[in-house]
Amino acid sequence: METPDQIRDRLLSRFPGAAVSLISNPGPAAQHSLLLDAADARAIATFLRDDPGLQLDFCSNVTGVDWPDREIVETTRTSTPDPAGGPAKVVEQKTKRLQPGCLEVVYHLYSVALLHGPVVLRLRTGNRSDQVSLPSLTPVWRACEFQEREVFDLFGVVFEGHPDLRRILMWDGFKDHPMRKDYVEPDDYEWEPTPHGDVLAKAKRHYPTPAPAVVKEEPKP
Amino acid sequence: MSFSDPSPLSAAPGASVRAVHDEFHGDLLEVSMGPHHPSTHGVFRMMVTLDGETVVKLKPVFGYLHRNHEKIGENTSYLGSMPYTDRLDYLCSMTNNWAYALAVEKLAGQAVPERAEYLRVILAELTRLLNHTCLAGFLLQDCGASGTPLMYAFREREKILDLFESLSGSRMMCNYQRFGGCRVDAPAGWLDAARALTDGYGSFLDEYEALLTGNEILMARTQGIGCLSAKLAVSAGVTGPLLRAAGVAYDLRKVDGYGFYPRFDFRVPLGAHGDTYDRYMVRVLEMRESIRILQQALRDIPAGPIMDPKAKLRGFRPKPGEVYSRIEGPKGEIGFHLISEGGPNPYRYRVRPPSLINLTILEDLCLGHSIADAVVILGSIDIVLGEVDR
Amino acid sequence: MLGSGLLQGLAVTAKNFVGSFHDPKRFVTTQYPEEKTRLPEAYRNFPFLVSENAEDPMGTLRCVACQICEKECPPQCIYIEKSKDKKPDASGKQQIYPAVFDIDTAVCMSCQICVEVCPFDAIKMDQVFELAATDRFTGLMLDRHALAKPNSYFHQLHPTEAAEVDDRLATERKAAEEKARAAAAAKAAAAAKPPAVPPPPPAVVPLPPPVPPAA
Amino acid sequence: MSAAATTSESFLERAPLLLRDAVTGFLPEPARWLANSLLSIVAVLAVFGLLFAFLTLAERKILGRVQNRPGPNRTGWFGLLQPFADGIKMLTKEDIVPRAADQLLHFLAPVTLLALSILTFAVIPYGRHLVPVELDSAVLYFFAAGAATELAIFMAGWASHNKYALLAAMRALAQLISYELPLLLSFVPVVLATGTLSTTGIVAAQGGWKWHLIPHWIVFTPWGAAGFAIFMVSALAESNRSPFDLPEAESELIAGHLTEYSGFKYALFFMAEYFGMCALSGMAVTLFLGGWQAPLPVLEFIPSYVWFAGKLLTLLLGFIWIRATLPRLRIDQLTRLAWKFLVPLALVNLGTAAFWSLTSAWSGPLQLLRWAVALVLVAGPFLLLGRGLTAGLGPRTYRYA
Repeated sequence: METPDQIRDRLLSRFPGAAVSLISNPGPAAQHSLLLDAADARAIATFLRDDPGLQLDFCSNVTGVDWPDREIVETTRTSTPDPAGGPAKVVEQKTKRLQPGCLEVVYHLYSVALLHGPVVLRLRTGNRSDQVSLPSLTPVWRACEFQEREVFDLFGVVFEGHPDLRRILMWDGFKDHPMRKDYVEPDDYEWEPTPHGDVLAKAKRHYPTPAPAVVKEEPKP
Repeated sequence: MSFSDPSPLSAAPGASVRAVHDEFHGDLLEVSMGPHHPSTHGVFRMMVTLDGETVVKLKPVFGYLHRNHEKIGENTSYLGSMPYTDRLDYLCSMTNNWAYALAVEKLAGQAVPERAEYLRVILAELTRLLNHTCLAGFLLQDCGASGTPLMYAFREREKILDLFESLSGSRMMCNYQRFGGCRVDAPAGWLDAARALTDGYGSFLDEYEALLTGNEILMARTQGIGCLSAKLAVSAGVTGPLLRAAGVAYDLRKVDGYGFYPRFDFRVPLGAHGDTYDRYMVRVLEMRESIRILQQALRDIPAGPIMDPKAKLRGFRPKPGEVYSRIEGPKGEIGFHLISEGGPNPYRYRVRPPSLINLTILEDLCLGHSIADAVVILGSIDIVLGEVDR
Repeated sequence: MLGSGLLQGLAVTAKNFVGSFHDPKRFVTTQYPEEKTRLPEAYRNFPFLVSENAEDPMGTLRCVACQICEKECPPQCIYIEKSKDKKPDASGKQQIYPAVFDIDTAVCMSCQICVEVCPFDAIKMDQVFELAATDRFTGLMLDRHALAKPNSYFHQLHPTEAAEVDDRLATERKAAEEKARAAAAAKAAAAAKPPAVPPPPPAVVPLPPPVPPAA
Repeated sequence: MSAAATTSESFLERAPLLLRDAVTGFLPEPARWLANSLLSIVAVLAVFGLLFAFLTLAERKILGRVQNRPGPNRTGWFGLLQPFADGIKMLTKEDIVPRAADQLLHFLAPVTLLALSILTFAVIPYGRHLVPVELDSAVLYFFAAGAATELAIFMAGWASHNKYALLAAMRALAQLISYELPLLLSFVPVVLATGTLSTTGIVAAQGGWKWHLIPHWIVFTPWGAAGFAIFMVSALAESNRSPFDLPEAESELIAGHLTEYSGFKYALFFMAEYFGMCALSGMAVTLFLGGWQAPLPVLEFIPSYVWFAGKLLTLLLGFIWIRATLPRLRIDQLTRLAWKFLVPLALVNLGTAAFWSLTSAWSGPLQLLRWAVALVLVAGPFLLLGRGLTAGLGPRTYRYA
């Protein structure tokens, strides 16, 4: 099978305007992935599926990853040589940078026809609040149908072009997206009074006084 | 003249609602089957629209058993997720364990000793026997047999569970595999017990097949029902016996060759029609191949350590990286997608649940068939709600 | 021919019907409350705390309240409070002990991870499965008094594992004692003081009957 | 019950009549008739009530043994008190009627069903002198009463106001009406051969032995055997037993028309199902298996009602055995089996029976020809129609990757 590098190069030559970049995976598995831009994602996916050299006809896994905003502290060291010939003076300068967060959808593709894989595709949303839509790849691979619904349900990525985008695991009236890193559990569950302090405190709030008849769902602040 | 007429409706998605709606065709009946229905295999629910008894629309609804397994996994250490994987597909905890252990081993670049690999193969194939036996029992129960095939299946399953219990301490929630090996070695006499079970399993299968395979009622109920085309199966990400029943030769034991599977001689049975009968028969034939693998593995298993000496139980922190790893579970491809940021917990912990993804094609299979067939088709897909809902 | 498969099936069920009267391979039922199957040695259910001495379980708990199991427990069913003071453990060393050690068996999922991570072999898996309580909030919460079981009980449940553990602990203790003795001797040599008396070995206790942990 | 017991018969044979006379003998003649009738009713209800109770137990025990487990064995010795425990449980359970249900019909359905199925017991000759009501057209009466039970099942399904129950009601109607036909057609040859519609007459016509060895039971003729098979398959369907238990198909329709029934009404349905099964088996014994006749002359010393009970129980065990083995058919396959297989077969069988009775005078080599023709007439259509029924079905071979 072609390496992700080669695939990227071929994609860039086939789709000249598209932004395809390679995201390397530092781990021992070395499953490097291709980051696609949302605009060309479906065309590229269709190409990957139909290309005779790749024939990635089987989309095994679709999942989301939440990357919240991160403050990255970068330390730059500047050493100024001491003119007197002593040890160089090292000045550490810390710069703080806010890396904007995003929601990422990862597709793991394999080829049943040619028995190779995986090719990992990634799509990223603009941010985590209002630009959360991505093109759905369900028209390309039926396998994405339930999994994209799940990503929509648990992460809040809106897939455009999905035939039936509804919540799948949580109930329809549910408001939040539980797999996001900043998700706060609503305090309306039946807590088992385990001996742990905070859980116990919560349990004591709920027991032995009976729970209110109508439990209001608390939206995420 | 045959028992099974071709379906009057096209099974294309979207063409699910009947076009004719006049005085000769009365109202459609919408039935909510489940979540407390005897044959939805747990708390599964199907919103079925019926024209008479013919299914014209079917929407699966699930999530009644949802506990956000993935979130729990992200808040627990790598090791702490292992017992939770038992509870995904609670019939096949050993293969779930293996899939997860394999993913973490790939993430951390760990090796596994030879004896542990053999034990894993043995346990995975025992799990496959267990799962397929149970499935055949459940399927016949869905067909309306009064529990007899199910009881025979459970009688045999019990023997495998006893093996699991004496090895891992628990019958179903085994929590046996560890990153870099297995938790404990097989106790004295365990391998002999496993051999005895393996040798006796073939005769059980013979009797089971005598009861069922030639049964005209079973054939009438399953042949030509719920045909799945190879193209749709691949596109919909259907894996496991369903995919092979549709005629696609895709078995991860052969394709990925994980574990020590390349060392064993076994065949992959393929169906030609992709109907419910093929799904049943492919599983039966797979069981016979599993017996062959087991015989080879139990013959060749070497002595030696079962745990990589470099493996760390406490303070296990894989280096940053990402992995997607999959194995051929009894229900299909069970995969784990892990992202490590170097911490004690995975940053992202994702399970690829074969049961859930195999359900994608449920509506396509059921359209145009009667409600009784829908139940049987669901049974032949083989879902476990612990895995579907996670 | 139509019906041959059905007749074959009927023959199989007839065979099983007859077989269930004489063939123990077919008729596998155990009449549970009267008969009990033998539990395999590996069987696990809920954890218990190992104490060296049945006479004084609280004084000879192996647990030193290191809280590793509390941290590693996946469903978080263990709750430990360290003691403020120290008590001599079985080998006479001054140790912190658990002032509170609770396990909520309603939450525990019998995964055995606490046993695996414990560096002191202080927590092991019990085999008592007939646990029932009328109140899940109190009856299933086991405190350290209910959890403490003597080492001899552990020997009864898991003889192989217990023998291994005892060997390991004995060598570890011996090494520790020798180290202490050497240190003490060195100290004595330095300060010309009499060496400290080595602590007595743990008393061998007779095997008590297993007690169900539920109060 | 007929009064003509001759003193030449054994004491046991006359015992039921003697018992009756001992109870009602002192009454004046008109009252005695009434008392005798009431006594018959009580006797039938008591016997079949107990039979129902122990049949449920036997069914569970046999199913258990077939499935390699002991079955109920906790209540009383070998679980013998289980049916009574179940009865008490059913009686003490809350009777839940859905708010949307048709209250009256919901209540009437089990009562009607039970009443109609009890009515069928009236004309079955249980022994030489034991037939509650002598009717000239007893067979017709039997099937009329039996057919009316369908109404009650539909009533239950409709009145429950439940989608599953409604589907079950429709299924029940389709199934029962389909199977009335082969059921009726299968006994017409019997009437043709015996020339009577009276059950006692039919049993009497099957008396005697050929060469003192082979009884003159109808089942021992080619058309009789075929008719018996058709009758039993239809009886399985008529009594909603597996593999034809579609109306209450547990895996599809939860409990079908019984979904919204609980407590004693549910028990009544069960009772009616078992009564129906007993009555149809009893009628099969009467029509095809020689009724209360002993199979061999030397066995005649055993009272006739014991023979009847033995044959009845054998058939009931067959019902249970089949239930333990077979999966369920689908509704379209079920009706297809009736209309395209059983009905043509029964019609051909009618012709075979006609041929048989026309050639009753044949002897010698002609007798062999008679058997050959009859066997061909029975087996030929069975094979042909059976092949059509299973067209496209069959074991498959599989390839390996």
